[in-house]
Amino acid sequence: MDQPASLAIDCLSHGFGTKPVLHDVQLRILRGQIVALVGPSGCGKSTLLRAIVGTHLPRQGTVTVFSGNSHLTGHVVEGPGRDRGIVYQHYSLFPFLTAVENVAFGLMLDQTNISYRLFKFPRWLKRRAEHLKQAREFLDRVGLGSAASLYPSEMSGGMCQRVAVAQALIMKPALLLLDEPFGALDEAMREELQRMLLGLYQENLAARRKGELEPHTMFIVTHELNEALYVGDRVVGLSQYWDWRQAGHAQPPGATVVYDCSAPIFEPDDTRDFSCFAGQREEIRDVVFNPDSAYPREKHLRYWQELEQQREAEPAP
Amino acid sequence: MDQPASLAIDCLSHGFGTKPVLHDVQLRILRGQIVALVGPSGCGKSTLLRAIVGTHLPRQGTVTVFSGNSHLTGHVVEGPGRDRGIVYQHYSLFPFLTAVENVAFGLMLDQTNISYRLFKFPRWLKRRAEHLKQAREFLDRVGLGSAASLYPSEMSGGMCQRVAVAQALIMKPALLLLDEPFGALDEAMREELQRMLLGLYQENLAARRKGELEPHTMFIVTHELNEALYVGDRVVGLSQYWDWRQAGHAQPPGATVVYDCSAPIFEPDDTRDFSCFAGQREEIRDVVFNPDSAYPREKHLRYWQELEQQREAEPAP
Amino acid sequence: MIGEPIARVWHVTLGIGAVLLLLIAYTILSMRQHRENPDDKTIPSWSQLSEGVKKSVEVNQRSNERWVVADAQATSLRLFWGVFWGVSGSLLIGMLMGCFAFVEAFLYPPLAFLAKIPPIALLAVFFVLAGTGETMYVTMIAFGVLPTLAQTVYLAVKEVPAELRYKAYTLGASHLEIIWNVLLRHVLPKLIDAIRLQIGPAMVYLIAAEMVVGDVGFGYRIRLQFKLLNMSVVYPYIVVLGAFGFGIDYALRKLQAFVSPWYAKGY
Amino acid sequence: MIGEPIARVWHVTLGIGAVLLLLIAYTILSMRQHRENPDDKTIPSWSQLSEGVKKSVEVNQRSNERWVVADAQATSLRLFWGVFWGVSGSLLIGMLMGCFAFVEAFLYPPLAFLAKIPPIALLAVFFVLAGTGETMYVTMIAFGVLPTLAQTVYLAVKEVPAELRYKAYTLGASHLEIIWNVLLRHVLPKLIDAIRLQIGPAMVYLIAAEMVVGDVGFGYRIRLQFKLLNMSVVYPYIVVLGAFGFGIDYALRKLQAFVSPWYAKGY
Amino acid sequence: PPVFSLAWSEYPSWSAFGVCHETGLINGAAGKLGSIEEKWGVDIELKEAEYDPCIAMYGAGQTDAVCITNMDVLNASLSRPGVAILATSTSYGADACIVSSAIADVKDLKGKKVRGLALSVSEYCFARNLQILGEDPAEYTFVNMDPGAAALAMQQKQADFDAIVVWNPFVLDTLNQRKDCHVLFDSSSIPNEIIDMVVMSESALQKPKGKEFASAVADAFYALNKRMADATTRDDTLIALGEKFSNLDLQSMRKVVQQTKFYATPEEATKLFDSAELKDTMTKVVDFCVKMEIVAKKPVVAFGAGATGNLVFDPAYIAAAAAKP
Ligand SMILES: Nc1ncnc2c1ncn2[C@@H]1O[C@H](COP(=O)(O)OP(=O)(O)OP(=O)(O)O)[C@@H](O)[C@H]1O
Ligand SMILES: Nc1ncnc2c1ncn2[C@@H]1O[C@H](COP(=O)(O)OP(=O)(O)OP(=O)(O)O)[C@@H](O)[C@H]1O
Ligand SMILES: [Mg+2]
Ligand SMILES: [Mg+2]
Repeated sequence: MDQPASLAIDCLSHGFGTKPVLHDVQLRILRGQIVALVGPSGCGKSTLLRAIVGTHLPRQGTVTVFSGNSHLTGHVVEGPGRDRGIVYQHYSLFPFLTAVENVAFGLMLDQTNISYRLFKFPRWLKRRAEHLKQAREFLDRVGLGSAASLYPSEMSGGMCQRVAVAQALIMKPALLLLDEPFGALDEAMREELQRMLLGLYQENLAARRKGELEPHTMFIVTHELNEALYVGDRVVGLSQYWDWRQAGHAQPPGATVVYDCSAPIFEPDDTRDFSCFAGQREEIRDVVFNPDSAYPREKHLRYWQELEQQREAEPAP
Repeated sequence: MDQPASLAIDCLSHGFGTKPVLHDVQLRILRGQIVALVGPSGCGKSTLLRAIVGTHLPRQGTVTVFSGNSHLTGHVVEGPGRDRGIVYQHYSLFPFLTAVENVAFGLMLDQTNISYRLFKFPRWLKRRAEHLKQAREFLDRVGLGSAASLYPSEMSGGMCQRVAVAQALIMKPALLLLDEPFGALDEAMREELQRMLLGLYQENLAARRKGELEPHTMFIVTHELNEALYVGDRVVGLSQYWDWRQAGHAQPPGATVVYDCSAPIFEPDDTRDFSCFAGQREEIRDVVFNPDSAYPREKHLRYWQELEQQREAEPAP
Repeated sequence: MIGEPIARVWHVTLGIGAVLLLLIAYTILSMRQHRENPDDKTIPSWSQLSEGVKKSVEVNQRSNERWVVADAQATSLRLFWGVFWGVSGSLLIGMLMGCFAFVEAFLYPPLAFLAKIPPIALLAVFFVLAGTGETMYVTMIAFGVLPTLAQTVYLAVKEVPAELRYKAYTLGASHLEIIWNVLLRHVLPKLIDAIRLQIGPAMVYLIAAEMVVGDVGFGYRIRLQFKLLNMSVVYPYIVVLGAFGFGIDYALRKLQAFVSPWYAKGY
Repeated sequence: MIGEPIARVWHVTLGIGAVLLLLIAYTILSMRQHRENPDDKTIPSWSQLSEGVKKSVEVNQRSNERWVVADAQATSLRLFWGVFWGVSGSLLIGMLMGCFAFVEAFLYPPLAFLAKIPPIALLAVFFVLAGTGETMYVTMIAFGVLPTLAQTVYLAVKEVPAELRYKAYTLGASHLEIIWNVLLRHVLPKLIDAIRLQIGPAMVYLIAAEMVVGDVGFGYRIRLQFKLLNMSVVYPYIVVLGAFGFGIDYALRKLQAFVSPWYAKGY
Repeated sequence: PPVFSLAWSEYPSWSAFGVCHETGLINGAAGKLGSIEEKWGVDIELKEAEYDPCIAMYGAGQTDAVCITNMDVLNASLSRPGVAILATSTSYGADACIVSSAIADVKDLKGKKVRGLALSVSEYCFARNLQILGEDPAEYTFVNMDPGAAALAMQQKQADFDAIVVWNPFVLDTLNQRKDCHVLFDSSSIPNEIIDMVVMSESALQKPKGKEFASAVADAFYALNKRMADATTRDDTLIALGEKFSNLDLQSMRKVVQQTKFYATPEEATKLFDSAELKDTMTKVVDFCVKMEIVAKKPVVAFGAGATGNLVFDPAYIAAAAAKP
């Protein structure tokens, strides 16, 4: 079974002023993957994500998103749009809406417009009730059924982030982007939310087994290696530390993808034993985070070979 | 060598409204110790600390602090005072003073008064220069010599906390209290500050070897067990979960000390291998944090016995 | 220790005590003044004051109205419409400025300058340019409160984190929905806060205008009675004005809690 | 997309454009008015305006003064002393209220009420109580700005985290040092912010009072020239007033940056 | 019917229009008619304001007619030529210089501040009286202050307050409150020089029904004067006049009306308009205004029907009112 692509980033470069930030980034994400993006602080992870959301368009190169359900069609990103969901670290919710209203907000914006809501008020009310019901189901899925009528200011940071995930999930985006979504939370809360994401990945696997399209594709920026390896099924490393002199640049040209490998897959109830990926962690530290690392940038991009090997190993269905 | 006491808490009880929080807390801290206080969230750790600082006086019982340098004399706490330093989690610095001014602030308040500063201005200027010099030395000790002229809003949370520690240390308090001092910081920053505290403990050991009075006595509230065991040479557990029915109470009487044991001692450069205290961690989890735990409260107070044994094992100097 | 709280009962007692003390001080002042000059009207005695109050609330034979009722009606209507148009205008302008950088660049300099001119000095301009009918009061209040309110709205829009706008776009919002469903919701409570602060100035313009033109309204009555040195009417009117301000403030706070419950919860 | 920024050069161009547009609109308005009535003085032509400006800045033969200089001097002195005493008083009262709960309980109710009365209505009371000399201006401004400023100081003191007070005590501070070295330092920049906001109202009281009892000062001149319908003097005076307000605001911002550099750094 | 507006401020002979409204002779609201309005087929809109804004309103064209003195109208008439359609009263003691007991003679005023509204009839009255007494006004200091505030300050015996020039009711009020004060001189020495009148703009007069409006105003004024002459309504009308004007009792109001001498009949007013004395007065007033820089240039004052100028005294409308009972 060939997984269709969900995102394609081609030759993307970006910078602020005269300072280059991203250099010739190439990345392809397949439907159903949970890709974790790691990199040194300030290397441009958020910038890359913003380019995908479409709020800060790249200087060069394109971002193509493939959406639609049965036949995925691609379109080049030119601004933020309905097909990509985003969960930020802060500002995760609209402060003037309760939890359930926050989750239902997207349904409202997407399915109705202002004139409908104003001039077909009775019909809108009915529709609204459906939306809220659906939103409540999603809240239940992230374990917040009882907090439906709380405002963001009345919830803890962890609750807010969970609501934000529900808010994004309900829209069934072709691609869900998360920018350090759990960065501001404490350890226990992080663990819980990480397990939640693993649960979504299990839904993907279940769908794949049934031969359906996977419902969730995610791209997660994180600065915690453990989190990346635990949650992601693939880890991508973005770094400004690579052998750019070799590549013919006189000045550092900016960060690019220097690491791309699959990561171990956990189930939500597995014990969180991080020792199993100690080796990979050290490798990433060395390749991505070490300022003195000077590997050619292709050297650790092993993901597609790994995928080949894995497919060969798997028996045909 | 008999260590003199630095703090004695006797039969201390406290509550808010009709809700009891602390019940009959007994605790004695010796000069030169770094005692970590752990306990479930909301059990009253901060309340206990406030009682020691003197900002929230207990309903019953007394807090006695022993200060002075060669002959320690005790006095009952009736309000915040010069002999106890405090480092809070937030609000750690005076926002209107630069780092070095923050550190020198205590010297100014303690050694001079307003009329001196106003009416003996030239003399005060000289004195001020000395203070700032001393403060700069302390900033160097916490590794912030280069940040001396930054305002708190210009520093990261970790830098602020380090300045706050310097600000407290410069006063050479008989007892330094820290209320979740690193709670808001990220992992790397935490580690660094923990190592800094271990460095202070080494100063204590050096002083003891020379037969001098130990310069630093600390009482650290934390909610991280690893931190408590790593930084503290003794761990005290405060908990509302204990066998109070056995003790004749009809209602839960509040939290009390249910755990008191020594902890392994690390040097700043030791590798942070937490596996060595996995057993103790599990024990604390069970005794202090488990809502169903119903041990008599004396059961896990082993510190004084341990101290005895240790002394017996040690050869007389 | 500094900052130590005291019991609630003390709070109430001392508050009442303060008011009582003020009243007693006034009484003494008035008595002293009357000992010097029994006909004094500048610091009226309590009996004079009650005369004044009676005069204000009883039906006046000549005009067949209760002064205070007629004045309150006229003043509050003027205030309402003035503030209404001022708020509408500032909402429009502030929103446009917050949303579109070129409108901002265009309107900010004149607004900033206008906001700095003491409106009382503009009275003259308004007489000359806007006539002296009811529309003058309304225009004056509207123009008086507009610069500050528009700036508030504009800043409030600017304060909305860009991330929230972006997110709304990813949820399928149109430009208009961003304005209506995101920005406006954000701005509303702050606008109400700003209106609360602007009620004071609005009253000042209105009272000042009523003092020089007009034949009904709080300002008119205070000016007239002051000219007649009937301080026994002026003082009660001032108290009524204070209560009026309090009432509006209270109503606006309630309104805010109603339209933006999230705001009160310490966002 | 909503909220998209534009280039700096556009900002400047549009800002200048707005001012130019205003001037052009004025010119057209004035020309139309003068076509109807060549002697019109309500919307003076540019030549009339320059006449007016000349009149204001040249030495006046009758009084042997330059109007605008004499007026600016008088008004700014009155403003300065009024604000000075108002600030001093409010600092004292606000500090006491913030530090001592019983003072707070005692003074809060009267202050809250006073803050709600449109000060212009109190003009009458001030004439009666403070006479009509220079002291009246000062008292009026001082009392006018006091309630709001005192409330600001009080709230600013309350906002200081208790932890900082506690910590200062553990560092050996006396009660007085807490007030002087901790609370005051905290309050200062907020007080300056509040003063910036109160300059407007203070100007309003002052101008209003000068209109009634002054024989020099901006308010006096504007009223007199308004009565003579010399709008060619009134308009330039209003622009000067705006510039005056701007200048004071700018000076206060500089002062704030100087005495509380930490505040500007985004505390 | 077409609407014409008349701006008035509280003053005995001008409050007459307010009383006309109260008694139903005219209805001051636009769109409503009183009996006199119906008679002339015009709609009179009354605009009440302080005196200063009345002047400005007229000068800015915000009102068609205004109650104003012969002195204050000069400046406004430069930009808006007007016709004096009605003389209502003259100050005959209503403007007075009140001094404390420290001052016995005019010469004592030298070096002291005399307070009153600058560039107004108060200052005119002051200067004219000094002239009559053979003094040079340049040697005296006249300081601006609102007459209400000045009277109040005087009554409170504020320091450095020895002399004020104010008009009624402040004159009577101050004298009532401070028995130790006395009048040094007043406007009775210059009768028919300070004239309270109604001026209508030239352009408004040319509008359809403009002349009827002018006549209606005069008619209403005389109708009210009849009520004052009638013994049965006299006191009530006086009280009504005083209502807004002052707190003075009936007795004092009688005195006020005496000091503010009404031109109660058309004959009296016509006589004034036709007199040579008026021309002389206006020359004095214009000269005063020029000297005080109240006017930028000399306004042309003309007399009689059909004359042209910045200010025309035209008795035609008084006559028209008298002719149509
Ligand atoms: N608006 C901006 N203007 C100028 N430079 C910027 C801007 N935003 C980001 N940068 C710079 O671009 C680089 C990449 O920033 P970015 O936020 O993408 O890094 P990051 O990898 O997300 O870092 P972090 O892990 O700290 O979030 C940084 O060096 C930053 O200083
Ligand atoms: N000012 C107060 N008024 C009423 N109850 C309070 C007050 N302060 C604390 N409490 C209650 O007292 C109990 C103990 O609070 P305390 O802050 O000491 O707990 P803690 O152990 O420090 O918790 P945490 O780990 O969350 O900081 C809690 O149940 C809290 O709800
Ligand atoms: Mg980032
Ligand atoms: Mg705590």
